[in-house]
Amino acid sequence: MSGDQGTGGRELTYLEAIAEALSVEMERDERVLVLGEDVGGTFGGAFKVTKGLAERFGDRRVMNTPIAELGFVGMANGMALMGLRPVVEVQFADFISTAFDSIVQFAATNHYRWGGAIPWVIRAPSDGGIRSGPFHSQNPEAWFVHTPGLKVVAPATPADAKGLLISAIRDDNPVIFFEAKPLYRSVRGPVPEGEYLVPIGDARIARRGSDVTIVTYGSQLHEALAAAERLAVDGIDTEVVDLRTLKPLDVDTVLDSVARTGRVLVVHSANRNAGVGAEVAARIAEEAFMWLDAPVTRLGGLDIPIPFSPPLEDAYRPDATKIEAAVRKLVAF
Amino acid sequence: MSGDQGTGGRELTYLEAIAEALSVEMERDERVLVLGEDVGGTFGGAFKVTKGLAERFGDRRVMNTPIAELGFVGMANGMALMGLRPVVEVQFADFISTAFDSIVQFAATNHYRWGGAIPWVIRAPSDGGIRSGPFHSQNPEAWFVHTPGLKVVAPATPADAKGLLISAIRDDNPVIFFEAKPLYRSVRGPVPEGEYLVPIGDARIARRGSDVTIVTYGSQLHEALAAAERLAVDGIDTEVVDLRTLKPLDVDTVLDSVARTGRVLVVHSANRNAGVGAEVAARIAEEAFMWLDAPVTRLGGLDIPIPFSPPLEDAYRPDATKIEAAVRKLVAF
Amino acid sequence: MDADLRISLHAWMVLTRTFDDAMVSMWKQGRGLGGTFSQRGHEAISVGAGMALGPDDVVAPMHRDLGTYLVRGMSPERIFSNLLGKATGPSRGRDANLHGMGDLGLGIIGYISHIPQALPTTLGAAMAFRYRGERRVAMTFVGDGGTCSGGFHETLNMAALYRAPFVLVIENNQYAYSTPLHQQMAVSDLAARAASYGVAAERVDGNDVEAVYRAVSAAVERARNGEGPSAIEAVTMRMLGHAIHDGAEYVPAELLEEWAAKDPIERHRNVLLEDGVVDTVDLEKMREVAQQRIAEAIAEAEKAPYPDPATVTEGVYA
Amino acid sequence: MDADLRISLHAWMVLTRTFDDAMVSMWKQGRGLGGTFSQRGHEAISVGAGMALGPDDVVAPMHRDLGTYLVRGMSPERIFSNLLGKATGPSRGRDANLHGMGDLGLGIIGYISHIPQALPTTLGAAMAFRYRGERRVAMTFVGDGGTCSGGFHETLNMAALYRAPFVLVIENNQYAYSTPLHQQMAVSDLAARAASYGVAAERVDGNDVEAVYRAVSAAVERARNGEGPSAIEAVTMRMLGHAIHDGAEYVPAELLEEWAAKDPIERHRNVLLEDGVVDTVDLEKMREVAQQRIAEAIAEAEKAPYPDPATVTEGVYA
Ligand SMILES: Cc1ncc(C[n+]2csc(CCOP(=O)(O)OP(=O)(O)O)c2C)c(N)n1
Ligand SMILES: Cc1ncc(C[n+]2csc(CCOP(=O)(O)OP(=O)(O)O)c2C)c(N)n1
Ligand SMILES: [Mg+2]
Ligand SMILES: [Mg+2]
Repeated sequence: MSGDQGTGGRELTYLEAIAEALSVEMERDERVLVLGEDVGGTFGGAFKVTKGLAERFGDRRVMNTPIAELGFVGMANGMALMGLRPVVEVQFADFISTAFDSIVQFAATNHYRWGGAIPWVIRAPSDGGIRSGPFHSQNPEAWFVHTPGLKVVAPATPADAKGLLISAIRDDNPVIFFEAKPLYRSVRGPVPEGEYLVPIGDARIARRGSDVTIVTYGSQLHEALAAAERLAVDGIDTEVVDLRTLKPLDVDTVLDSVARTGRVLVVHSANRNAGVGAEVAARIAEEAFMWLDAPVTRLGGLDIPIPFSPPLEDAYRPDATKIEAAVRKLVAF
Repeated sequence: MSGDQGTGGRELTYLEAIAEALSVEMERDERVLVLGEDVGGTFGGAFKVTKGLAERFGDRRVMNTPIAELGFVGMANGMALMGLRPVVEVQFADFISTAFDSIVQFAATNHYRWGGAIPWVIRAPSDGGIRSGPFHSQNPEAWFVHTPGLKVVAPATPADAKGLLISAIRDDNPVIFFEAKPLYRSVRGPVPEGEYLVPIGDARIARRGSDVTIVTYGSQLHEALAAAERLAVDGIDTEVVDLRTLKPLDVDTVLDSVARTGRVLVVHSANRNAGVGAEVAARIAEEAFMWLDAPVTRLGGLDIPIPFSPPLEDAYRPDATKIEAAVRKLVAF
Repeated sequence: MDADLRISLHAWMVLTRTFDDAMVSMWKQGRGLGGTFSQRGHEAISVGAGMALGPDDVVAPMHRDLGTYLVRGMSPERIFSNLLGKATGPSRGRDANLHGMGDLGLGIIGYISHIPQALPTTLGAAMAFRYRGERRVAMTFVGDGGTCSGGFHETLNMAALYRAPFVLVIENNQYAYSTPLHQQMAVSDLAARAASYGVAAERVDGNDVEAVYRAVSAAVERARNGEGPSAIEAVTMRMLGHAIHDGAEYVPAELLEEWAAKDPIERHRNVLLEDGVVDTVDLEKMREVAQQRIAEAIAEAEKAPYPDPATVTEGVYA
Repeated sequence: MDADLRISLHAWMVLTRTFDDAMVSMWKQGRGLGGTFSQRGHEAISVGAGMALGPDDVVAPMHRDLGTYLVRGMSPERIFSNLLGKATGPSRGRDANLHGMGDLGLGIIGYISHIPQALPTTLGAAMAFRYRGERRVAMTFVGDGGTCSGGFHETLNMAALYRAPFVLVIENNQYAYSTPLHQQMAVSDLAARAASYGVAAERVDGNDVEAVYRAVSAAVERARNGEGPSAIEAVTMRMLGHAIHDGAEYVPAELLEEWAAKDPIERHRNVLLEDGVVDTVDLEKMREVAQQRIAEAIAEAEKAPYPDPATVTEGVYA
């Protein structure tokens, strides 16, 4: 556990923090380049995260690719093997499945198989709640957490977004960086200037509490914090652990919190069934057994494709209200 | 829970049972066809599971495809939408990742999105222990269990292999059928003749016991049963639950067993981290909390690519010896 | 070409454009839901190709093929309902914009975002027809961008190999999102790209509805007669942004001006007038009918209920 | 062509064949581990192409390119060690047969089963060279079967688009496992397939080592000079089964006979003798040296230790 949320004075949005991390690293290290669909030119990507980079660093370092995820992630594998540090944008996290072999078969296994390091980052705008339907709302992190050889990061705050992206770029391994796109412009916070690093593999206690622990990450951190405020009104003191990194998992921070509260709810936007929360819950169930005063509970999406229509999507997703209800049940156990 | 392991008089190998299911269904239903790399002609597939089918049913119903998993699974999607029932062989389960979009994005979501049913089966020869290295030994079921809209089946015995494959072919949904290739010729058992069906979604108590429950599936069932025999010598009475279907999961059978034994070990060949066992353990931890006398424990592969060399592969995989040790620890808790 | 058919092609284009204009202004007014794709400029392709199919054929239109949905008989209110996430759309609120609008009763396979999933699926439909000895054809569309994806290659290779009754319309509208053709590939002849697999291929003016209709009809005929698959490259221009939020500042203004002068509806209108097939009164009437039809459709779709959240898990499995 | 080079090409082919023969008989005797791929008949391609590279270039050989590993300087004992799962192989017992035999010091990228992953990876290596302005070339191989996969298309399209210093050798050995070429595609000219992307492409006799060497050298030269990517289709025949367990009964005997008469080593031997570059004594010596070398390598590999299971989790991360 580590990581203050900075006191840099100035505040950035989640999106600006990511853009700043890219600039800082491209400025510092000539080996860093950006590639993906529509990331270049004056356009700067579907979410404009890379806007301005091509003007500043040239087309050589900010490359538009054809619609060929398998191919361009594969290309990033080769670039990385030869010592570059490509940062690949998949336009939506939903399209990361199109590059699956290049990630789970090649990049994930290569260093183990023969020692060739693959220091790339894939930036994947994920998550929903913004009426984008089944193919622009996915949270596919579980596939990659299950795959040996990858690292998986999922920041929830602007400071972590910057600090973890810089760490991911400097990491010698393939790192999948899930950006929670509902946070891009809706969340703003203090972000230290310059070379700010948040270590991969460290969870963070986002809120201290003594009655119950919520373990979460990404956009659900904000829902959990909102729920905690409402629960506080009734004297329920909630601790909130922001995992920040999903692989490798900082189990120690989680266990330490559960040892203190004895009650735990694991929450994520991805569907619950065999999601990352299952691993977190299973680790807690095995390693914190003696401390548990109530069953380890989970809240996640339903086991259905993510629906488009507002009443359906709202029924699909966890939110502060559902979290609050689940915590009340847990506390009443 | 259901499913006797048959008393048909005659015994078949696991592979023969699968081949028989294909014959029975192709004979019965003109809509059933087989496609994949090298499945046709006189050759009959890398494992010869489809050998003889082309001679019997013609090239029209047993189609060789080019090396294009994304494309030919996609083609199966269209065939299935138009009312056929393709049974697709991916040459090794490891190559199912190449078809990922056609499975997890198209087939899995289609019925929910607009009502078009996709009644195919993908047959995926999976699992290791036979010195085949990182790309011919994988157990990728967790990816698909996490994906809404699929069904996932993993038989451990010849009777279940036949009965579940027939059920999978008759199911109106996309079903991924994981064949444990180390069992193909090494396991033999009674298999009922003709149209024998084992329902999808029903676990089976493979061994009754009262002290501890092992929940497992696929090749590890045989390791678990071997461990149970050794444990019995010391008076430890082990119940073994064979999940058989991984999605939808038969949680009731598992919970019922745990309620009786109070101790549970979940075992699979796939790597443990965020594997199917995590979901099973998390469900037990949440829903059987009051009955647990010891922590829910798991045994799975290590979080590494599956190594080729015998001492490494043996270190990677669970086996009867490791299961036995884990159960002893669990019972001593 | 038969006068009734020419008029019909025109009327469908007018309805398509009217729908599109109304949709764009709804979204600009904030009455939309999520994103949406304008197909302005693509009317000749989606209508011309769609009309070339027979009633038992199937088609998987892509995200910009509004006209194909309409000519296949999907009502404007159902389509608007889908755009607005209403229970009355073909996806019952489950899928967004022109995705998930499948209706096998109308011979329509629903679209999926992942490029180019529609291609192998449609090939599979064609293979099912071949398998059963039916004289049916399966058609789909792909963008210039989509031709760069691996699934394009796998599909065309297998379509040629199996001589499937498969027709592919390549909509070369010069851009894939912000990326112009020359940043997508070193070649520029997409018909040649298709021909390299052993697929009959031809390039047509994608702003000439009758040319599109003729070329696709010939391809459908070949497919129906067991003469194998075809690809038609229809060259056009995307006249608005990639999707509603996109101002497309990256497209040179001259390029848009050049193509505005080739507007498919305007052009066809002039041809019909010249040939004396219609007069301006007919055309005015046609426009009014379309506007009336679309206004009603919007009203109905806006009134329609959202799906009941209690049904959210329904339909995952068949 | 320089006589030393011609002799060298021959010697490497002889070493490759000697390795292969020894491997096949070891496996038949049950002294192998898991499966293995014979490359019999492919010597002219893997050696001829491998020799065309410079010391700073990189190559990703495929599962049948034993000769390329050898000419790049990977010792036969290391290769045998890999086949036997020993700690002394380049994958340290982690990967099987000719997979995972990467060694960046020798300019070798390790192979992966998944077809055609080597292609985009190698393109990426070429792009890294271009990015840094280095005059280096990246080369890889693909089978006839592999050309049907989507990644082939995506890679060649991008290679041409970016004018990468990338060379692809297409090993058309008529079969992908049990599937003959005509069951894989409707066309048969794989050089034309590559040319359709705007890649310089040429077909050569894959059993003529000097022809392969010349064609690939020219391609490497073009790439090095910034003139963009090339593909060389080398036509040959897989003389044994797909892998060691496969009797290949599905291959017509006449086809094998026809190609046996074109054996690349026999042919080159006759040419060298005719041209007076070597005499039979030289050749006999060459064979003896190779046999000695391989026998030593096998002995060493068989003696080598297995990896320590305590190290099993080492190296997952860099
Ligand atoms: C695999 C995949 N990657 C990325 C996207 C995002 N995307 C949607 S449409 C589009 C551009 C498509 O261009 P083109 O094929 O030319 O069709 P057009 O939109 O021009 O009609 C992109 C990149 C996608 N849908 N699927
Ligand atoms: C994606 C994928 N699917 C299937 C396989 C299994 N497989 C290994 S080699 C092979 C045949 C390859 O044929 P070709 O490309 O012609 O090479 P050759 O073996 O003839 O040298 C197949 C199907 C694989 N390695 N990768
Ligand atoms: Mg386009
Ligand atoms: Mg071949």
